[in-house]
Amino acid sequence: MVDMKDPHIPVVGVVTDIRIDTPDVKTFRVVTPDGKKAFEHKPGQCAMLSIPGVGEAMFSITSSPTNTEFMEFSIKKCGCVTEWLHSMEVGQQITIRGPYGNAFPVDTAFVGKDMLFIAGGIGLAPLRSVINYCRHYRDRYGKIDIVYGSRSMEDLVDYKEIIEEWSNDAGVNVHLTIDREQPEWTGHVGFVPNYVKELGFTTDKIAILCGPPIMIKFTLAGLQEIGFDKTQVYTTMELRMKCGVGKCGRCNIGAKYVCKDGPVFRCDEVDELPDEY
Amino acid sequence: MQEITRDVLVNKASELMSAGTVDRVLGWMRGEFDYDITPAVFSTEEELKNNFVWNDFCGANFSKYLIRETQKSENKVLVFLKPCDTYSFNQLLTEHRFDREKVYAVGIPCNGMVDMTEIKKANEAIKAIEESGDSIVVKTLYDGDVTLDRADVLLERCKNCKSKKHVAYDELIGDDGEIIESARFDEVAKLEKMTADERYAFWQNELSRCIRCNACRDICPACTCEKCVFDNPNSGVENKAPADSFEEKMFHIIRAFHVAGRCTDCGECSRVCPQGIPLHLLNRKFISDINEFYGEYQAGSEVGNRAPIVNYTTEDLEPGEAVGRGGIDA
Amino acid sequence: MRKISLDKLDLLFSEIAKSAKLYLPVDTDNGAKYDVWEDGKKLSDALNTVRSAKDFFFPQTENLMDFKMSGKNIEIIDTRSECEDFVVFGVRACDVKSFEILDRVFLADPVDTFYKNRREHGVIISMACNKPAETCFCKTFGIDASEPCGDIATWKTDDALFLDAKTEKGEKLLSALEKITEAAKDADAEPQKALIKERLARLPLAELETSAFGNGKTNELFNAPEWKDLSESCLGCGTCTFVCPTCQCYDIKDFNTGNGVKRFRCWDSCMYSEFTRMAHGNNRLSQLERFRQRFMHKLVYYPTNNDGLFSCVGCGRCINKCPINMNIVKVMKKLGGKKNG
Amino acid sequence: MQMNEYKPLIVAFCCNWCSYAGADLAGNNRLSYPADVKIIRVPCSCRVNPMFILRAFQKGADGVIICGCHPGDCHYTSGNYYTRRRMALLFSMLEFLGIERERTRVEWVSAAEGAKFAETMNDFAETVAALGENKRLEDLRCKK
Repeated sequence: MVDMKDPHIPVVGVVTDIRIDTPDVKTFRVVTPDGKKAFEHKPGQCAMLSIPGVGEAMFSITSSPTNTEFMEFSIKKCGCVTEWLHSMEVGQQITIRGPYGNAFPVDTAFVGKDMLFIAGGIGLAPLRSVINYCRHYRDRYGKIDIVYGSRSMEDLVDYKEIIEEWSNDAGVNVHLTIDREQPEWTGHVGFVPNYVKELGFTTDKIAILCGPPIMIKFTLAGLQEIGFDKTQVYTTMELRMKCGVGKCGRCNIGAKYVCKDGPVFRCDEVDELPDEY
Repeated sequence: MQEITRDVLVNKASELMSAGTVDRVLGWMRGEFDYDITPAVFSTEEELKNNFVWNDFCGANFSKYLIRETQKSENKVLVFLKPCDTYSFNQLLTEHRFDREKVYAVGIPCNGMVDMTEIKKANEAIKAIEESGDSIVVKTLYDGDVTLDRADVLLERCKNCKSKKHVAYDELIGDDGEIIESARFDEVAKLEKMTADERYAFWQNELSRCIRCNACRDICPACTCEKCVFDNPNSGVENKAPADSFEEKMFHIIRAFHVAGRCTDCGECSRVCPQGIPLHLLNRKFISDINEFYGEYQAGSEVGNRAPIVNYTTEDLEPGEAVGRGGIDA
Repeated sequence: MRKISLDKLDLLFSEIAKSAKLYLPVDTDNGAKYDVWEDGKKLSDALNTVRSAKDFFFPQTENLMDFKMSGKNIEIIDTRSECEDFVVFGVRACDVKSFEILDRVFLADPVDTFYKNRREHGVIISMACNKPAETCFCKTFGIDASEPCGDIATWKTDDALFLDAKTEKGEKLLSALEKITEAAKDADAEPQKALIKERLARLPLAELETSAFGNGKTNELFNAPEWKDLSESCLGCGTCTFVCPTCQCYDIKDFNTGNGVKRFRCWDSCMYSEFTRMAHGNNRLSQLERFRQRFMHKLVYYPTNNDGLFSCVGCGRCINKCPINMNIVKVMKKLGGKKNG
Repeated sequence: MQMNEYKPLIVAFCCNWCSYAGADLAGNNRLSYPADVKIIRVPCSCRVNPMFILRAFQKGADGVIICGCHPGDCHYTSGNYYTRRRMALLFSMLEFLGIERERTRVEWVSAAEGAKFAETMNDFAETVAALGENKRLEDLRCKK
């Protein structure tokens, strides 16, 4: 029995790079002590990071599975674990276990489709792995549109990557927006749900939503207004997860366990769940 | 039988409800059996008529429910208070925990409540329980009827009842009683006379059963913090389970300390403990120490009293003098 | 089937205890509890133990692993060790059923090795309930207290104990006991079974039934107005969850000992206000939501995910222990439509 | 004290305005007291929550002493009076639970009483040493 691997026991990870994205978001690069990726994952899956003595917390893996060298996590400072993570230096060891949850159906339902990614704030983190996966296998998917908004310019996560890489890809359109005017900002100003409606997308796309609940609510309504069906819209709820292995009894919405049946849900599936999110 | 029957209380409640004095009633609701009575809010006379009970198992102290209940509406709520409940009622008022104007308190006399755990210790599979004078007749499913002396199966707090006198009410049903010179500190004194080793062994045995269900805290009318230190993940002591025997002790010492001077000795903590730990002894130790060190004090006897632990005199005894007193082994 | 006369129970226990640690219910001042058998310990006559038998496989706290930290480095120390064999005697039918319910959680992929370790090393000797109590409603969940499962089932009559092996593990143990037990015919235990069956049928809660609950009833029951009244007086303590043989929610916490970190698991309760508190907020803010979660989990969510199996075994502990006497029976009666009314 | 002798770990909560300065004075005057006395500075003796004391025992302390201003001399007028009541009740409770009463103490030490500070610590350390290791309020997980 004791030679079996237990899902609660993590492995050691080393933080090899820390990038400051915004005033409260940092992106951490993690590998095992011998320099490898800790485990393979699929786009949309999560991993449990922990600092012994502080606690464990679940994070979306922001790097794409196609990255064979390391994993990345974009983490916003909002609790004890994240606070600790933000205070660490390169070379610090942490523990990591996973991957947890289902993934976006990038190899099935999404194939051959035009993709519309809509994110707000730190909500870009779970989508980044999908976006980069789609960019890696560019020929499998149609046009890619990315609508991304944040409070201010400084709060746009992965701004450098968006401008330098995503915007330059053929067939990838990036639409950025910030909530309030800023002197040095020349792009769009306004909230994401309105911007999506203004942009007026064709309805033959798959839409993937991630952001604050209020943004999701209004964007979903907006998408439906312009003709999207709920079966075309996906979202992720990894915020609710705790143990990751479907046992601790916290993350369920009705009979669905977010850590096993989710975190990725199609919006029509969400409708069938009781109103508890 | 209780002097006051259920019907008297139901009629009183219906009367106050139809007169518009109150629009709901905090009372005891009938359960599946004779003894599993739940505190409930009754808002119609119909509900009262069907489900209200008043019998030997109405131990629940409603004072704490008033905090939540008075926040729900601008209208008055009727609450039935047994004498011991009125002390908690006053203590909560002293601490400004609810609005007195939103409560209509009816004092009811009490002959002591029966401890179901005590009955079940010797009798399992109980069909019905009937009161007959000073006796309780337990009708069992397989072993016939068993007659018990009512005085033997009272809740501990009722065996050592400290007061039959109501210290707060808007209206009183029946006659008021007197404050009783009870033997409630005898058990504390007995423990004090033991050697330190014996006391340690006693508490080690009792507290080791704790499962940290928090029932003692959650039922306690003195534990009304919006957020308890033991629930706060940032407190460093948010221990959900007794992972070590130290944590059981810490929880119970700190809990008793936090209510010291405010505990009215209502005994609810011991009544609800699923593991039968005599938690009231910890509270009574503090009460008896306070009485001895700083003068007689009964929390809740009057609204507005200043609790001894938030008070001082320049002549107080030194902590070094506090130990080893009154029969404690020297 | 084997049998042994009651006056030789001590012999039976000492024989079992030769090969494995033996636990059995013994009486204490505060009701029956499982204890290690040693010479002189008497089997309790109580219907059931105050705490459930789940502790044997899912203890209230257990250490999962240790960490040693030095500078920026972390060492993970796997503290697991192979569990010693043990035997639990006198487990009632309801508690035996609870193991099946826990199995489906802990042994589901990914397997919880801490649980599995103990589960594999434990032998369960069940015992039929001669005197089921008024708070028993195991029948509601398809459990027959006259035919308990487990590795070995036993029946106690006025003068003898009948033993019947139900699994391979049980057969192995029972055959090791052959020299102190005598052969018996299945029919010999029949009168006792019949007596129990007849008693079970006459229990006050015998008619309680589950048709209003189970797979697919989520949306129907979730917004039922009855939850408000039912949860009104709930204190939000964890008594019901901790005495419940099937409640298995847990928390994982770290404890800094000053010379390392211990990561341990402990029982948690969905009734606690902080239960679902995460960095982003709390999913279930009101006691109504938390109360509903507990009963919906037992009566709807669990069966939905587990082929209709309910995660209540009708042991009645919550009826006995709830500080305010609210319990699953009252919930079922209130929500269960006319049939249970 | 001999080298191989058991040395108790003492936690001393010292008021910033008096005993902490008293400890300083003891140091300046080269008065010796056991090195195993760990001083924790608090703004006032009444800052010491009963939980602090229990947690000190949990993490391995064998004795806990609280030092504050003499009654009447509190920097905040009345803090030490509250300390006096709280600790009287707490110590009595610890004794009630069978925990050796000599393991806890309150002393009033002013900023000028460097000698008293050293003396108090020596005496307390000796008393605790005589009791031996703290077993009754220990947390087994914190033992090496």
